[in-house]
Amino acid sequence: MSWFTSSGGPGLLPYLLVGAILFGIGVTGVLSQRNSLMILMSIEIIINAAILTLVAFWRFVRPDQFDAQVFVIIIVTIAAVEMASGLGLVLMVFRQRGNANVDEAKELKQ
Amino acid sequence: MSSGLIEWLIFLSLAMIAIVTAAGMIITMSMYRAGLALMASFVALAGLFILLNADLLAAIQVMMNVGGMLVMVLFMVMMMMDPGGEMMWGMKRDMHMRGPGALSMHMPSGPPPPEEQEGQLDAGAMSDMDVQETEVGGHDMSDMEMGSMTPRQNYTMMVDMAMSTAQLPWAIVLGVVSALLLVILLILTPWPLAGIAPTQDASRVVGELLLSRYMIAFEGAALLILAGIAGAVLLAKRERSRVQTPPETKQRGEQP
Amino acid sequence: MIGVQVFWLAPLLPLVAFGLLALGLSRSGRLASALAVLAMGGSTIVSVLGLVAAAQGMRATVSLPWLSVGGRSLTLALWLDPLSALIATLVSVIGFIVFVYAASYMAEEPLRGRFFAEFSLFAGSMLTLVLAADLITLFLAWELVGICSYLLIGFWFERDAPPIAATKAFFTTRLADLLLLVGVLLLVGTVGTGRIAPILSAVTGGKIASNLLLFIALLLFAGAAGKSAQVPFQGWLPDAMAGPTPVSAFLHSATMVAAGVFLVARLYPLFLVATPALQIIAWVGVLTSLLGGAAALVETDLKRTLAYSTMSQVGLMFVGLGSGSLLAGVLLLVVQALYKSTLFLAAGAVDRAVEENTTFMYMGGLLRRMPFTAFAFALSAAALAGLPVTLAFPAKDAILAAAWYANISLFSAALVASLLSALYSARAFSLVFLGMPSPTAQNAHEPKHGLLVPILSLALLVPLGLLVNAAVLGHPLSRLLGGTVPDVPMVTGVTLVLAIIGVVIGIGARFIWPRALVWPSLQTIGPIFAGEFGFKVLYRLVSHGGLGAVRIANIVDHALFDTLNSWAIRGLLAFVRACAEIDRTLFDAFAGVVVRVMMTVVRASGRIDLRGFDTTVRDVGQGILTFSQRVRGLQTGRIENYLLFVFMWGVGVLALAVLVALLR
Amino acid sequence: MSVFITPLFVVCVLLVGTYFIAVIEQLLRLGLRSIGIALTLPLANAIRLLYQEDLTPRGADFFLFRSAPFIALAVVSLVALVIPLGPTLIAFNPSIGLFYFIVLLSPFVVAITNAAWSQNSKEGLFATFRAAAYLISYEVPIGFAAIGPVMATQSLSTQRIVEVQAGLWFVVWQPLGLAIYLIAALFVSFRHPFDSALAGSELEGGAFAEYSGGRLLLFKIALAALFLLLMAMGVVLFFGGWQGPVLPGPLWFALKTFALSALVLWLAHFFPRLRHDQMLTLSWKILLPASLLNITLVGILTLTIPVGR
Repeated sequence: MSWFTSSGGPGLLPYLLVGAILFGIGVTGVLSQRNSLMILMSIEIIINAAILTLVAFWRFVRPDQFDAQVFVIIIVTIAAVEMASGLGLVLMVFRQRGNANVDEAKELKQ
Repeated sequence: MSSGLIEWLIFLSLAMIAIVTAAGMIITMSMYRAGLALMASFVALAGLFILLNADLLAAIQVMMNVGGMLVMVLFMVMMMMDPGGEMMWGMKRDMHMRGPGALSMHMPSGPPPPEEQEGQLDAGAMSDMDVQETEVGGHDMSDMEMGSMTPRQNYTMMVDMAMSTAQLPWAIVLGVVSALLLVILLILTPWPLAGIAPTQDASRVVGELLLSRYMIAFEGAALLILAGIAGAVLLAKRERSRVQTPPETKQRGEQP
Repeated sequence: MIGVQVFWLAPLLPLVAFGLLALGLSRSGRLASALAVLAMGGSTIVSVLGLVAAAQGMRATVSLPWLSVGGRSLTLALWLDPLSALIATLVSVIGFIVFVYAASYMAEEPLRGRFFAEFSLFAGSMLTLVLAADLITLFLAWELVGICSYLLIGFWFERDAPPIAATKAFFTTRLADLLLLVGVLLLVGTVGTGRIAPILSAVTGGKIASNLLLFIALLLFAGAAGKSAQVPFQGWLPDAMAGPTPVSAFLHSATMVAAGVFLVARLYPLFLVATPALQIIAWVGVLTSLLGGAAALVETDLKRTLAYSTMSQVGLMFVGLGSGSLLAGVLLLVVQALYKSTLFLAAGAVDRAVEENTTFMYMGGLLRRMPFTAFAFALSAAALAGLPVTLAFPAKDAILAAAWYANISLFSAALVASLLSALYSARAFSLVFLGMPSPTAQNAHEPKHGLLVPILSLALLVPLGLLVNAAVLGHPLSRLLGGTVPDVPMVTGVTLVLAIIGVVIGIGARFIWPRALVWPSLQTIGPIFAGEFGFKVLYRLVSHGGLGAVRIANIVDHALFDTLNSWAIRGLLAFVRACAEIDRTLFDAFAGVVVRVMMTVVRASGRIDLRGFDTTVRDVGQGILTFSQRVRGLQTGRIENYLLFVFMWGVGVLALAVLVALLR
Repeated sequence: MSVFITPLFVVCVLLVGTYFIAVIEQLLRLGLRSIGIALTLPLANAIRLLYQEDLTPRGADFFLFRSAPFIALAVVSLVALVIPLGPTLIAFNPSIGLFYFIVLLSPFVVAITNAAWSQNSKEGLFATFRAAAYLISYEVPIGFAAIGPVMATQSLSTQRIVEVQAGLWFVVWQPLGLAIYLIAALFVSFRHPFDSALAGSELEGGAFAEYSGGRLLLFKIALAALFLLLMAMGVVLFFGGWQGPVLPGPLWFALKTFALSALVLWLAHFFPRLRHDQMLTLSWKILLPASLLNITLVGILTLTIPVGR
C-alpha cells in the first residue's frame, strides 16, 4: 500500500477518503435539507470535497505541474459566483413566498 | 516523535474536524451554527491543503469561504428566523423531545394527528398550513403555550421547525452509498504516484500560469464574476423605482 | 488572381454582418438592412470574382484547424472549384437582389433588425455550405441553414401558422439531417478524412465496399431529399410559405431546396459508383415532380402554388441528376433559382397590392394595374413552363433528354411532369393577372420602386440565366463543369409542343370558361363547384387526362351538369376526393407520419410537464393508466425529490464505474 | 524549541504593543500633560476587568459565547506571525505573507459575529449584521491598497517588501494607497469613526454588550492588537518597515508603528461616527474606485520608474 503513506506521513489515499466522505455528507445534505440556503451550503461541501481530491492528486501525482492549483482557483471562483447567484435566487423566492423551503415550493406540480 | 507521525496526527485531527463539522452542518438545528460548522470544515480543509504543501490554496480557501459563509450566515440570520443564542434548544426542551438540543428536528413522518378543536386547519393538508403560515409571514408563537400543546399543534410545530425534508432516510442512504462506492473506486484504481515533492514557489508559478496558459479561463472567470454580480443584483433588487417614476414622466410629458 | 485569394470572404461577410447585428446593431432596422445588403453585395462581388477565377481554371483551398480527435484533425475548410464557385455566385447574386427587395419589403416591420440578422446568417451559412471543402464543414453549414429556415419561417411567431410551419419544417429536415449525419460520419469514418476531394477519389478508386457505398449514398440522399423537399419529406415546403416573402424567395430558389441538389451534385461521383442509387434518385424525383405538379394545379393560394411548383422543379432536377447527367441537373438548378425567385418576389408584390391576401380569390385582372410586375411574372412563368424565352431552350429539355437516354418510362413520367409545369404556371399567371379583377384587386397598383427594381432586375436575369449554356455562347456551363448537356432534338420538340399545349390550355381555360375560374361566380353555380373544390375538379380532369369527355360535357352544358350526369359526377367527385385524400394523407405519408410521431412526442413531453400523463392515459388505456399514474407520482413538483432522482442516477453511474473497475 | 518560544515571543510583543496603543489612546483623550495617568490607566482598567465577575447571560449559546474572545485572540496572534520586526526577526516568512495577513482578517470578524450572535440579545443581532456586512466592504479596498506595494515589489513576502524599500519608501509615490489603507484599517479594526458595530452609545456595546470581566478584557486586547498589527503592516507596506539609519531595525519599526498609530488615532479623532449605510457608501463608492485608480497609477509608475527591481 504505497499510496497509503508517503514518507511516513499520510499518502494519497487518506486524502481521497476524506474527500469521498465529505462528498457523501454533501450529497446527504443536498438531498435532505429543507432550506434552499442549506442546500447551497451542502453543494459547497461537495465542491470542497472535489477540490480536496484535486489538490491531493496534484500533490501526489503531478507535484511538478501547477495546473491543478489553477483549476482549484477557478473552481473556487466559480463556486463563489454560483453562491452569489444562488443567494439572489433564494432572496427572490423568499420575497415572494415568505420562506425559502424547498418542500413548499411545488408550483411545478400545480 | 517522527515528523511522519506528527503529520499523521495533524492529518487525522484536521480530517476529523472537517468531517465532523460538515456532518454537524446538516444535522444542527440553527442555521447560524450550520454556517459556522461549514466555515470550520473549510478551515480544516485549508489545514489539509497546507499539509499538502498548497499554502496558496489554503489561503484562498480561507479567504473565499470564510467571507462567503459569513455573508451566507448574514442572510440566514436575516431571513430564516434564527434569533440567536440557544433559543432553539430551549424550544426543543420545552416540547419534551428526545435527543440533544442542538440537533435538528426531523420532519414528522406519517399523516398528521386528528384535529381536536374546530380550527382553521384543514385536516390532512399540509399545504394549507403552509399557506396560512406564509400569510402570517413568520411563525406565530403567541398561541403556543409550551407544554400544553395538543398532538396536532406539536405536529405542526415540528413541520415548521424541521430542518430536513421527509426524504432524509433516502438522502442518508444515497450519501452513504455514494461515499462507499467512491471509496471502493478509489481503492480499486491504481493511481500513478510521482513520489516527489513540489519544489517551486506555488504562488509565482500559479500566477504565471494564470496569466499565460489559462489566460482565457482566468478572464472568463472574471467575466463570470461580473455576470454573477450583475445577475445577483438584478435578482435581489427590489423594483421600487417602477412605482415612483411614472407620475413624474407623465408630468414632464404634458409640458409642451 | 484576386478571386482566388479572397473567395472565402463570400460566406464570411454575411456571417460578420450577422455577428454585428446579433451583437446589438439590430436595434436600428435601417442600419441592419443597410449592413445586411452591404455585406451581401460584397459577398456577390467576391463570388463573381471567384467564379471568374474558377472559369480560368484556378483552384484554391482555405482551411482552419478546429480540433484534433484521436490523431485525426478536424478542419473547417472552404475551397473554390467550378461547381462551388457557380452555385456560390448564384446564391449571392440572388441573395443580394432578395436582400435589396427585403430591405423595402420589410421596411414597416418593427423587428426587421432580427430579420436581417437571421437572413444574413442564412445567406452566410448557405454560402459556407456551397463552398465547403470538407464534409464536416458542409454538415455544420447544413445545420445552420436548417436552423435559419426555422427562425425565418417562424419569423412572425406571434401569428398562428408560422410557428407550426416552422416546427414542421424543422422536424422534417431534422429527421433527414439525422440520416445525413449518419451518412457523413460513415463516409468520414470509412475514408478517414472529411475532405471532399480525397473522399471522391477514394470512392472512385473503389476503396469502399459497394454495399456500404450504396447505403451511404442512400443516407446522403435522404438528407438531400429532406432539404429539397422530396418524397417522403416534402410536407414542410408548402407550409413554409408562412414566412415573409423574401424568405420564401430565397429559400425556394437558391438556398434551402438547392442545398439538397447541390449535395448530390457535389458528391456526384459517389452516386455514380453506387449503382442503384441514381435510379432511386430519379424515381423519387419524378414522383415528387408529379405530386408537386398535381398539387400546384389545384392550389388556391399563390405562394403555395409556387411552393408546389418548386417541389416539382426540384424533382425534375433530381430526375436529371438521376439520369446520369450532372450538367442537366445543375443547369436547371441555376435557371430555376433565377425564375423562381422572380416569381416569389412578384408574388410578394402582388400580395401587397391586394391587401396582404394570398389566395387567387382576391386577385385577377392585375395585368393593367401592375404591368411591370406582370411582365416579370410572365417572363419567369414562361421560363417555368418551358417556353423558349431566349435563344436557348430552357433547361427542362436537357433533363428530359437525359431521361430519354436513361429510361423510357422515366422519360414519359417526366414528360407528364413537364406538361404539368406548363399547366400550372399558365394557370397561376392567368388567375393572377388575367380575367375580371376581384374587388380587392380594383385598387391595386405597382409596388414601390424598392420592390419593383429588384423584381425587374431579377426578371431580366432570367433570360441571361437561360443563356448560361446556350449554344451561341459556346456552352459556357459545359466548359466550366466539363461534360456535355444531353440534347435530343426530338425530345426538345416534344417538350416544346407540350409546353405550348399546356400554356394554351392553362390560359385558354380562363377565357373559354371565365366564370368557372372566378371564385364568387363558381359558388353561384352550385354545390358541386362550391368553393375551391370546383377548381380542383377542373384541373384534376385536365391533369388526369382520361376524363376529357366529362370536361367537354362541362363546357357544353355545365348548367345541366348536376341533373344529367349526377351519377357520373358523383363518381368523379369520389375519385377527386380520393385524389385529394391521397394528396393529403398518402402523398404526405411518410413525412406526415414521421412528423406526426415527432410532434406527438414533443406534445407528450409538453403534457408531462404541464399536467402529468393525464391526456395520454385517456388515449392509451387502462394498462398504461396504472403505470403512468405511478410515474406521475414522481412528478411531485418538489425540487428535493427531483434532486433525489438526479443523485440516484449519479450513484448508478458510480456503481457502473465501480463495476468496470472490478471487472478490470 | 523555537516552535514554543516564537509564539510566546509574539504574544509578549503583542501585549506590550497593545499596552502602548492603549496609552496613546489615553494620551489623545487626556492630553500630553497627564502622561502619568495615561501610562497607568490601561493597566488599572485591565486589573479592574480581571476582578469583575465573568457573566454568561441566560439563553446564550454557551460554547460560542465562551470561545469567541479566544478565537479573536488566536486569530490576532496568527496574524502577527508575518510582521517582520527586523532583518531576520520574523516569526513566519511564507512567500505569500501579505496575502496570509489579509486572509486572516476575515476569521476575526467571525469571532466578532460569534460573540454578537451567541449572546441572545437584539443589540448583538444588529452587531452581527453590521460586522458581517462590513467584512467584504473593507476587505476589497484593503486588498487593493496592499496590491500597490506588491506590484512595486513583485512579491507577496512581507520581508521582501521591506527590503525593497531600502531606498525609497512606497509612501512617497503611493500616498493614495496609504490613505485608502489607513481608512480601511480603521474599518477593519472597528476603530472610532467606523465602530458602529461595537458602538457603545448606539448598540450598548454591540457585540460586547453582554461581555464582562476577563472575556471583555481579552476582546479589548484583541481589538487593540488588531489595530496595532494593521498599523504595523501599514509601516511595512508604505514606510519601509524596519529600515532606518543608526538605530537597530526593531526599534525603528516600533517607533514608526507607534508614530503612525498616534497619527491615525489623532486624525480619526476629528471625525464623527459614521452610520452603517454611510460606511458602506464610503467603502463601495469612494474607496473602491479610488483603490482601482491607485492600482492604475502604481502600475504606470512601476512600469516607468523601475523601483526595486
